[in-house]
Amino acid sequence: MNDSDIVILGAGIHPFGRFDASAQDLGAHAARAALADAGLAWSDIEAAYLSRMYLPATSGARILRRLGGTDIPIVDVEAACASGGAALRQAVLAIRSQDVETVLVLGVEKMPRGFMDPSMIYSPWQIRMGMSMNPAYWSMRAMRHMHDYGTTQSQIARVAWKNHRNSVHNPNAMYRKEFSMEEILASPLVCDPIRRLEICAPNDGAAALVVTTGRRARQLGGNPVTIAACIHTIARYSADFRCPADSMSATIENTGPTALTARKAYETAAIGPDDIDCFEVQDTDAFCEIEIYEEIGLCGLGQGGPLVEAGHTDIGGRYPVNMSGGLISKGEPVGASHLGQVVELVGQLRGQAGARQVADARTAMAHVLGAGGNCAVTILRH
Amino acid sequence: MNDSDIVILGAGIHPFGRFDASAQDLGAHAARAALADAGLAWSDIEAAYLSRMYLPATSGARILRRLGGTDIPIVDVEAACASGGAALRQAVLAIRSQDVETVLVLGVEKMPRGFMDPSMIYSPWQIRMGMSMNPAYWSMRAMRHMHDYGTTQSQIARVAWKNHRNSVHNPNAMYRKEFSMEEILASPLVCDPIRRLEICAPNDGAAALVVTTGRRARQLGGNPVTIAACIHTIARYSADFRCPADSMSATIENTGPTALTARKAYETAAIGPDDIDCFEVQDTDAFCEIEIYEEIGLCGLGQGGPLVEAGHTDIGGRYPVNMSGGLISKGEPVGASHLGQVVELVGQLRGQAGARQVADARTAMAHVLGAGGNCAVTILRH
Amino acid sequence: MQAESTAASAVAPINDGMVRSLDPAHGQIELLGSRCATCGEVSLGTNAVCLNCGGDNIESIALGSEGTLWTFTVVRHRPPGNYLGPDPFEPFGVGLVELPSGLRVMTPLDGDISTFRIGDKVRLAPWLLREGEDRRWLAFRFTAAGGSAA
Amino acid sequence: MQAESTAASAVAPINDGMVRSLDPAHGQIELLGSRCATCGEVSLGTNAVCLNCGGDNIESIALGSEGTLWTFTVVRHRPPGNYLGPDPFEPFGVGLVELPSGLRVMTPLDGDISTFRIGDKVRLAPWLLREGEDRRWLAFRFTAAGGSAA
Ligand SMILES: [Zn+2]
Ligand SMILES: [Zn+2]
Repeated sequence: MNDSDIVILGAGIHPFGRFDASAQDLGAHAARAALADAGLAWSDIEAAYLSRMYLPATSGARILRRLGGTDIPIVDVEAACASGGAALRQAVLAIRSQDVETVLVLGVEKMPRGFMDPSMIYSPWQIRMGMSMNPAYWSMRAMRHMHDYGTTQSQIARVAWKNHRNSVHNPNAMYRKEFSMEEILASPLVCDPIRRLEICAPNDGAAALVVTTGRRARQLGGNPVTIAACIHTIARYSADFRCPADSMSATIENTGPTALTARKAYETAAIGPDDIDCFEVQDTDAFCEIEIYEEIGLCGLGQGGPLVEAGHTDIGGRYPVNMSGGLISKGEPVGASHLGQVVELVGQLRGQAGARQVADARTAMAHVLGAGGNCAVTILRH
Repeated sequence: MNDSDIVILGAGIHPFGRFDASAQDLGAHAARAALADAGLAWSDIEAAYLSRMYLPATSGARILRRLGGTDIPIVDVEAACASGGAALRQAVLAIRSQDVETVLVLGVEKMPRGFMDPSMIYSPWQIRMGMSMNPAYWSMRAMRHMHDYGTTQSQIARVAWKNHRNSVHNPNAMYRKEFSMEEILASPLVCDPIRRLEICAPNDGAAALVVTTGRRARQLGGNPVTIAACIHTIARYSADFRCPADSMSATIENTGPTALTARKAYETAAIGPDDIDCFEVQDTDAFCEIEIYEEIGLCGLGQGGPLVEAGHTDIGGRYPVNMSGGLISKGEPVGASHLGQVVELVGQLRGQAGARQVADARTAMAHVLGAGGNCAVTILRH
Repeated sequence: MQAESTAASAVAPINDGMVRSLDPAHGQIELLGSRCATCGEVSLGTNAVCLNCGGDNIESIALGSEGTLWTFTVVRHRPPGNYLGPDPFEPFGVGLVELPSGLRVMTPLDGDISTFRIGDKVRLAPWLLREGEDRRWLAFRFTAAGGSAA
Repeated sequence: MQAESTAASAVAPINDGMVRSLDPAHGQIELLGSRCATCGEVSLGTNAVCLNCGGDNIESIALGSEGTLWTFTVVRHRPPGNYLGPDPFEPFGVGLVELPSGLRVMTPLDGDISTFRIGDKVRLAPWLLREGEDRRWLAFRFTAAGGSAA
């Protein structure tokens, strides 16, 4: 089913980074920014969803209390790294059902420093045996890809180089610092072959969207961006060996979650990868972005390394990816991550992205992928 | 908008109590029971929602993995004690939007023993000052009601007596033991005037519903129950002083969350309290049930005590309430609580409730209420 | 945060912007609140926005120290978590106290648990809490002022 | 649960129904798995249902002890949480080992971290882990068997 009558009328963000501010502060800031961008008041909102993974129960109501009294339904939604996609999708479904017309979707996270608490996703026996390092799972994918296709450490570092360089121009990003290829390749290994400067930074941040119908947006004016597709799936059996997998079939290899979700999103939007002008994708680690190129159809299997090496995914390239700096350089406050991607893309499609603007961007894709193979893909059109 | 074309085709439950079984065991049991009741296979399900408050991230996908591989969207949903209502509502909206036609809604919880971890909902200063006892907030409501309307400790105990007695006939309840009025009134005070045998028991359990369109149910046969309304709201400003409130306006008193949500549900279903044959409501404590009688319109303000005392809310009475035993005697595994109420009511409406059957029950209401004034009301019709 | 930044002997308010000492010995305190210039509603603590209307034209006020007991209960079991009251535990009162500034405040109650009545006049009092060796908090509670408004 | 119920000197399997000792000294172990009679898929551990098709006609099998390294990495930092490996931490290998029974298993790798190669033949080995004073766990890892299948 086509989502094309549903639009984003307002987008707001609190920068991603490390802050003393509370989750309430971050979330209220982003929510107010989105409402202001939409030209609407809090009292115009008929329902709200909070995307979060680490925040405690009923955080949505507690954060949005800052905007003033209300009696609308406020629901917390979680689907690992795809939480933002799941929350945005609930808003789309609620509007399409004609239950409500204008919805706030908010993503907020304040993450503990360092590696995530493994008991959130791993079993006790995996933790005892040392199998609770997320980067180990990412790295094993990289090692196999290097073995099968000759992907190089330099190509992987090229992804991190690009994303760190892009974030310099993004006031909402955490690092905003360019690193040389030499610096990246000299940064310490976390899990071979993935290095410190090549993995995503868990941090704090918030992003918010005001979602409504095209009809209402036309009444109100403003600068709406159409949601052409918003798809959420979990990985099929034996389609993915991301954490916390303890094993995988050697006889069945199903389509991976990114390829599957992107395919459904392309079908929904009735377009293909060549129709898309810019992308924000889940660079949990620099290798992962290479694999995603292949799975969303920017190149053939095994061709992701050469694609980035040739500069095709730079801002001036054929397929610009992670103009914001991506998770590697903008950071990954999990609950806010996908919505932050969408805020970046709304800016790109409106031509408001400043020094990181992709010329003539009309169509854009946001992609997230995480624990349990939770994957979400949103396609926007302007 | 009327939800009347959306039906519950299958209902399943894992008994509420204390079990060695894992959340996966409990949840898979309830989900399989709901599918069997609907006469459907796991592969017929197009989307799933998990209602949970205490379980960790991505529990929905991890529990439902037990039913076999899938790539459907599985989303965890949380809205405190109203989580089950929020999850059921997402299913209704998803179906009404025509994105999917058949959805599994699952509620599962495995709760820590004793009082809940206060940091989930209270601020550190409230905890340091001893303001982190949920029953204290419930009890303060009771004290004021006793002061204003002359409600008695005996009337409050009568609620607990009724609910414990009802659960004797419910194989899904925890206590299943009748207590005399004397035993209840002799049980230790937790917070005056509320006693040990008058408060809900946090425990373990799971409940599941297969929700689909009336159209599909007619094709399939079976014994569908119509969802006439499913409403979720949070409390308005100064409408409620439930935990973790630190203060309340003395000048504004807005309509409370139960009265507000019930009113919206009555409007949606186009009926009133006198059209409803039986009720399952949030007896977090025995007094709370008395207050709910008044707020959902079973009697006038201050008349809740006499209503229960006269036996009008017994199974044979004019307004049977908590035939299952309620939270007091069936227990409250938070994420499973509202869906467990709905499972009970589906059984009542189908005439399958055995010794606790309400005669000729055609219409039923389920109600939950918790932290932040999160409230959900579902009305069913058969 | 405030505790970290004070010397071991200093006393930090239990929550930023909620309670203030009026003398060096902490014998007298003031509860702080906020009033919304848009809708007039009063809230507990120093809030940047109004919880009623969301307005941000807020003035800080003192909430007053005399009130009446609107409702109460007695907590008979040790509250869960990091409760800093008497150890071993003693049952204590908790109440919702109505202040003339237009707010009802949740608060611990000092005094004999058998004597509380709705309508009692109560007065704000400092409550010093010790946490571990180094932390001392300035908290608040209300205590019987004599008389009843009921 | 199993650790609670054994004497202090006994060794409990790291996870119920996943690993079994083949001799009293725990010098040889077996990895346990399940095969679905409906779809034929094999899974790690004793599962009541098939993760592929959801079928419950399951037979228990031993997964075999010789395999090839399908991919691997080296963990360079101490894993978070209750890791029971060497203290102080030493970098160690983690791999996905393909067994002839049709399953690839995530596993720690014993041996020199500079020597692992995709395609290496590896063999199951017991790994005894101590937790505190009283608990001992029978875990597993794979170790170089010599030779390469690649
Ligand atoms: Zn105001
Ligand atoms: Zn099978």
